Amino acid sequence: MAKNVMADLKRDHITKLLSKGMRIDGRKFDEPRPLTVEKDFVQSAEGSARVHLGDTDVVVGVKLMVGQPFGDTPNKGVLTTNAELKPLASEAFESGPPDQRSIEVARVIDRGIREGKAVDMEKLCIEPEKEVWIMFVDVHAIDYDGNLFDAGNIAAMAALKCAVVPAKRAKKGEDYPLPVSHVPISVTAVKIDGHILVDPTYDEEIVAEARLTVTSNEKGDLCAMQKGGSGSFTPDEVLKVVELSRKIGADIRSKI
Amino acid sequence: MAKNVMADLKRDHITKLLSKGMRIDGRKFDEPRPLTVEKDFVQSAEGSARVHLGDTDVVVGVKLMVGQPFGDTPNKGVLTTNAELKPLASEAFESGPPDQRSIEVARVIDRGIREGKAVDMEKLCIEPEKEVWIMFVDVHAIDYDGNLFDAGNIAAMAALKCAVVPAKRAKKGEDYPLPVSHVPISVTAVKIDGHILVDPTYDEEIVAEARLTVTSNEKGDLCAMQKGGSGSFTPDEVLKVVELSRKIGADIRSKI
Amino acid sequence: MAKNVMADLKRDHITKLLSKGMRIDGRKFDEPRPLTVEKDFVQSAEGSARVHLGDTDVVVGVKLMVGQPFGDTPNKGVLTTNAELKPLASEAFESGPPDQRSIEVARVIDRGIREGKAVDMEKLCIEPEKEVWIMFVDVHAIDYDGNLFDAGNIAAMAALKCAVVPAKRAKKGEDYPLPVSHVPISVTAVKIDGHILVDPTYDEEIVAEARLTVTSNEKGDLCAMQKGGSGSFTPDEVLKVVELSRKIGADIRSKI
Amino acid sequence: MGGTPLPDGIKLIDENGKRLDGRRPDELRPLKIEAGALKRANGSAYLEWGNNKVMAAVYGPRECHPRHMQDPTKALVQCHYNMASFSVDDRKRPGPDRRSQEISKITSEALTHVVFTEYFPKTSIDVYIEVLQANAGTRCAGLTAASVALADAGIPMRDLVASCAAGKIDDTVVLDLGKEEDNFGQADIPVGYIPRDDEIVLLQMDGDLTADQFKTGLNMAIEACKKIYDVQRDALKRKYTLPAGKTDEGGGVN
Amino acid sequence: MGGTPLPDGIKLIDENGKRLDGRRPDELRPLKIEAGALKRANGSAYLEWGNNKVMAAVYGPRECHPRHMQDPTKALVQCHYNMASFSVDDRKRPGPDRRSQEISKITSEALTHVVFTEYFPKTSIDVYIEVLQANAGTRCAGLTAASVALADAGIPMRDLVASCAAGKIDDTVVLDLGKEEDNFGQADIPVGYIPRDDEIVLLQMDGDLTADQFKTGLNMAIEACKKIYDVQRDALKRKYTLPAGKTDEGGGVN
Amino acid sequence: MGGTPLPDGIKLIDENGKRLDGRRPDELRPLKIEAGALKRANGSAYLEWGNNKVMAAVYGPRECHPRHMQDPTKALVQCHYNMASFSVDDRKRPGPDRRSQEISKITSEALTHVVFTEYFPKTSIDVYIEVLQANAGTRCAGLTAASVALADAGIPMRDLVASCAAGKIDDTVVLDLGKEEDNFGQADIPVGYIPRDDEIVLLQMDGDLTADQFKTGLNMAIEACKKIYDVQRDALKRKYTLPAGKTDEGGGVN
Repeated sequence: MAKNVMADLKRDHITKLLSKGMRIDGRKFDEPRPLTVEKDFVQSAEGSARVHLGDTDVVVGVKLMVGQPFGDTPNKGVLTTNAELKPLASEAFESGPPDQRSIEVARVIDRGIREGKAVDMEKLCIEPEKEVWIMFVDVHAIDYDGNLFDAGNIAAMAALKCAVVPAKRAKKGEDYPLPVSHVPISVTAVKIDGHILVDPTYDEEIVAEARLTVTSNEKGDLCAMQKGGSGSFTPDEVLKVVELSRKIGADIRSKI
Repeated sequence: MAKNVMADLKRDHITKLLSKGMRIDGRKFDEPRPLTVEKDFVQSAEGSARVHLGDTDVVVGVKLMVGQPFGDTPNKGVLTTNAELKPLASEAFESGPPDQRSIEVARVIDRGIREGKAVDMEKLCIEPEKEVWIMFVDVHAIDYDGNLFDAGNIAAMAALKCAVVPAKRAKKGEDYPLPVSHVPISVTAVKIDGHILVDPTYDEEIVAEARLTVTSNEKGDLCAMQKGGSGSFTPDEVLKVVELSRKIGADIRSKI
Repeated sequence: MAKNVMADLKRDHITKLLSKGMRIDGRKFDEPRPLTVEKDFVQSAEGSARVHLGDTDVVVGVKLMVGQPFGDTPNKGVLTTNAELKPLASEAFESGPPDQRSIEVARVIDRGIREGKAVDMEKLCIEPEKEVWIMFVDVHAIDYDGNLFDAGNIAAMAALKCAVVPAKRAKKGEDYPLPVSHVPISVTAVKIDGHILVDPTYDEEIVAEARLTVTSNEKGDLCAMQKGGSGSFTPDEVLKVVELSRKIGADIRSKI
Repeated sequence: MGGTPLPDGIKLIDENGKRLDGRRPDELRPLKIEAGALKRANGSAYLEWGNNKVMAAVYGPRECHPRHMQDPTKALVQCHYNMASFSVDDRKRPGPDRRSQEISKITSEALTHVVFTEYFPKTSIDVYIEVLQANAGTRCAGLTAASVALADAGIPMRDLVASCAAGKIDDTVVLDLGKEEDNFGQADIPVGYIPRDDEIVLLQMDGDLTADQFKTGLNMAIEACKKIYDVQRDALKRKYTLPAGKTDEGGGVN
Repeated sequence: MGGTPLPDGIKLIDENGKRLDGRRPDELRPLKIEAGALKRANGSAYLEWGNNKVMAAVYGPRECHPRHMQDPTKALVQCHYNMASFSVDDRKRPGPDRRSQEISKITSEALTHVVFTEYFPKTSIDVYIEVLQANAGTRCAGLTAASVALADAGIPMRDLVASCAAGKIDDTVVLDLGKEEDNFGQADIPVGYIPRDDEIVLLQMDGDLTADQFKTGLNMAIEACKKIYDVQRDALKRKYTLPAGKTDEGGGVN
Repeated sequence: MGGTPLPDGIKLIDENGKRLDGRRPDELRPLKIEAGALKRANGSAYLEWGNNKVMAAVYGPRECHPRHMQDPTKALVQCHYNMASFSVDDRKRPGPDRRSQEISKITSEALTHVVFTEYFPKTSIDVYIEVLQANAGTRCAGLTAASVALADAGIPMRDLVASCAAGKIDDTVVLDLGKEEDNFGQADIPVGYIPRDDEIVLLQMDGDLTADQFKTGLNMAIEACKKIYDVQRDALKRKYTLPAGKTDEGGGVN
């Protein structure tokens, strides 16, 4: 009950400000939070990055292991993306196996990397049908103030960009940089009381009616999209978010 | 509490009728419900059937995959039977991994197929000790009005009878019909207030003291049996159910 | 609540006796309970023993299966230790997958065997990098009156000592006795109200502040140690337990 | 998207602009819906769409378990999407995988939007979607069936949700991808839509699309949803106006 | 049944009508039962039957967890059958598998019949069966031991359940299959029986039997259950009439 | 201990008594601690120790779930130690394994000793330790960081716990094993210690040690814990005396 009262008060406060064109942290509606990217944060990973997006803090580690390809892609590496939303990072997260929320975060980040052709997966083939590199992208939330989709996507792309294929350790020749071909960037917006805001904080997320993540590449083409929340968007609002995401995505891409 | 009151009223009603020789749906004690069998219901399965036994609705799909034989049967295929009793089909079922009830249903159906030698498992050997066909029989309850044992057994046998071994897809030669040698049929009876009734509805099942499933083959020989429930049968009652099951089983066999 | 009251009364009783130099079952502080060891208790195991340590009753079975070595020890067998603390043995145990308590028991026993070099693991190599013996040590609590660490360790060592490598069954040559090189023995003490007691009963365990298990070998050298409980030991108390354990361990070793 | 290159000599759209199964780019696969297909559930719907066969069942509003998930102000709409192990070529292990959990989540959210959840505080409305035969587009098929099942259960709703995907094959934006088109195509855009209010309640996309192609695809999917909406309403009308006992054959678009 | 053909030259019944271990067709393997083998449990029994070694422990009646399983009118008898990982030749993975869950279910049902559950509403009576060494017939051994453990726990019971299997080997109906007979035999019929009331509370069958053979086997198992019942009663008498402290050697049929 | 023989030509201690990374036998690896590294947690600490990177977060005291674990007389200190999948060379499967469960247990017990749990009946104090980069000694690093995080959360404590391991390499007792020393060494003795009361709250050992070597190692670890204790206190002082907003660089021993 207490929780509901608090949420109602928060919603009132946020929507009142929004009606005056203001966000609780003073940002413009189409303004993402300050971004810092620290690459190579974890030495034990083949590639890694720690990203702060406002007060959201995420560490991504990329590991590569030798394994078998899937039957329908015998000459391609395998991508596996996992998100750990653990109670370390927020009271909102619970212990235990991945819940629907962390599965959604992982799958949206995965879809960006995969459909955005971030990595040339054919160059991760060692021997067709026999051996390929299995690439694990593990997204760990450390401190959670909303928008893990974008913080995780940015950290994943930064980690991939500095990753090295550990061929020597696996006795498969010389190490070489992970072949990153494209840098798909996701931008997430929420709808609150009819307003569209990018890069929501946690407080904005919990009062938001609906959420839309759009991932685009260097050419401004779209590679992944995900709507969430029990609210709706009009077709025009969707197109507006698409435009915002392409524009802001280009800006973020230049920073990693 | 409310549940118990309802169950008591239901029991009173059912037993009162039984004492007059009547069942709630007007059937005779030794009369199974109307049966319809729709073979090849699911194209993605190697064999399938949808069966209505009264208001009980079951879909069975048979899948065949190439795999390894068990060490003690190097020249035989492998049978795996699984039953999904999901909340789609009834308020009585719960989400989650198979509980004791669905395990019992699966194992009794499995025992009928296996001990009744329904399929010539040696003909599912590809290369002894190396490769055999793994045969999955998946029983999905769709609408549950009692007696999944028999509905599932009938649907499984119908699905096996129309199944094709997908050798071509697996690059193991030409497709051929699944070698079905025998058609073991199970018939289930319950005991309520001393009366023996075949093919119980859900209401009859929940007031029943004990349950007995007997599976017999074309020759009238017995291949599997399972007593359930916290009540008892006298030896004579057991023999009576055996006779009923052989007789009714022959009738059902002619329909699939 | 009632449980807490009982625990408090028990604690008062035990500590009052201890202040007079007495334990509830009349033992001296440094006196373990009577020990009986029945080797070869289970014929289906490659080695087995049933051990009574006072009223604590434990059965250990050792099984050996052919499997693959770990990458970093290509010419050594593999040891796996598991402890089953099931409600059969005590109201204090719960059904389900191993909890932290049973994991701790298993790992402390495992560490004694492993670090104490009880078995010459190189002699469990069949073909380097390809095939080795996987040795399973399964510790089953049957009746639990405290100190499973020591009862389990003793039963495990007794079972290992009478185990035979089933090479013939696996078609890997002739059977031979499991190569047991050392007999590491653990001795556990608890601290109650400043007193150090060895081989605690269940009642002593639940009122104890802290627990220390020390495993030593024939030479009196130490191979494993584990402190448990939310209490503390002074460095001198630790050294006292070490001495007690070496002395009592030698005595127990002579009995198995 | 599969992203696998198409086997030699096969084109997803032929010189006459026809697709592998003969459809035009903006043509739906045949769709049939039967409302009230099950006896036990409070509401249900059976749907055949192309080669998909999907059953949806609704139970509730009923007491919400576990208790700590209860919302004192409204009902919880919980969707459980499941693919039968035999619904695909390679047998699927029973139980929820990550894909089906994601679909369950977004379907729950889409349905929550149309149910008057505030009428039933503390309860759960459980929606079970069982894919018996899968042939691309099962999440849209499931959402479409679930809407009808909710209405069949008599649960007060703002409107029905209709759902359909657009996609891109051979560089062309088309409607309602079939299985080969899904495997070898370039993009997929599943949409859940409420015609009455012109609102989008489910939206995903994967593949490679220009912004213009996306706009074209979104519009194409929306137009298709309007047709699907009519099939949904027909199914409900047929159930509730047929003389009792009369067999319901299921109607649809062909 | 294993269904595996018997290795060449081996017969399960020799020309003198004797079985591999020298038994006659209707002869039981040696059986010993010790009531009250454990200190912690409210009741217990240790059983050796042929080469089977089984421990049964009873806890309760006690508060039933989880609460939603409580029955306000009676106790819940919950049996947990488990095979130790080292009880069979190939190590069994710890934890319940499908077979042990099925046996737990039918054993619970059989025991429920004899316990006056209505005396202890809302409680649970938990029965733990641990198979330490397995050699065919463990479910019958477990049910037989569990009955004694329940009585040892002082739980009011209608009667004891005795349990034994009949089977078919070399086309002959025999009693109480051993391990090789189970592997290479033709049928197995585990029976749980209450002599006083002539009632069958557990019954399974698998293999291939004519109706007549089944009848013969059922009767054979019933007659054996009567003997086992005597061993059960002896075990309980011995425990409750022995001078305190005297070792209990366990009695049986040989 | 790894127990693996050292590759030829490599010595863990050279002729000058220096270790692989140049340390003396009784020398700690560089240690830096930052108190209050996280915004969301009630208390937190980030620690770099040699090549270990560990984050600790504390939530609580808060209502204890599940309820049946509540202690009506005191708070429950529950530690959850976890290694990130990328913290080691061979990717670790996410989720708790047996090793991390054991570490969680003994860390919980060590921390329980210093927290005034009786001040917060029925509550839970949850301690999350996340190892982001592992390089031997992570349980000591985790316990050391967790103590600071508890203090940062303002939870009343008897004292801080400092933790460090001694070990044996090349037959010599040394302090604070590095990764190669851990892999190829002879023994490891992790110790958790409270300087003010001269109390040991965590102690494990594995390998091969004479009683004298153990005594030497224990003393060495205790002396090191006293230095670590100073680093812990410095980290807390720095946090609580720095002007608000000033960046905290983390201090330590080098």
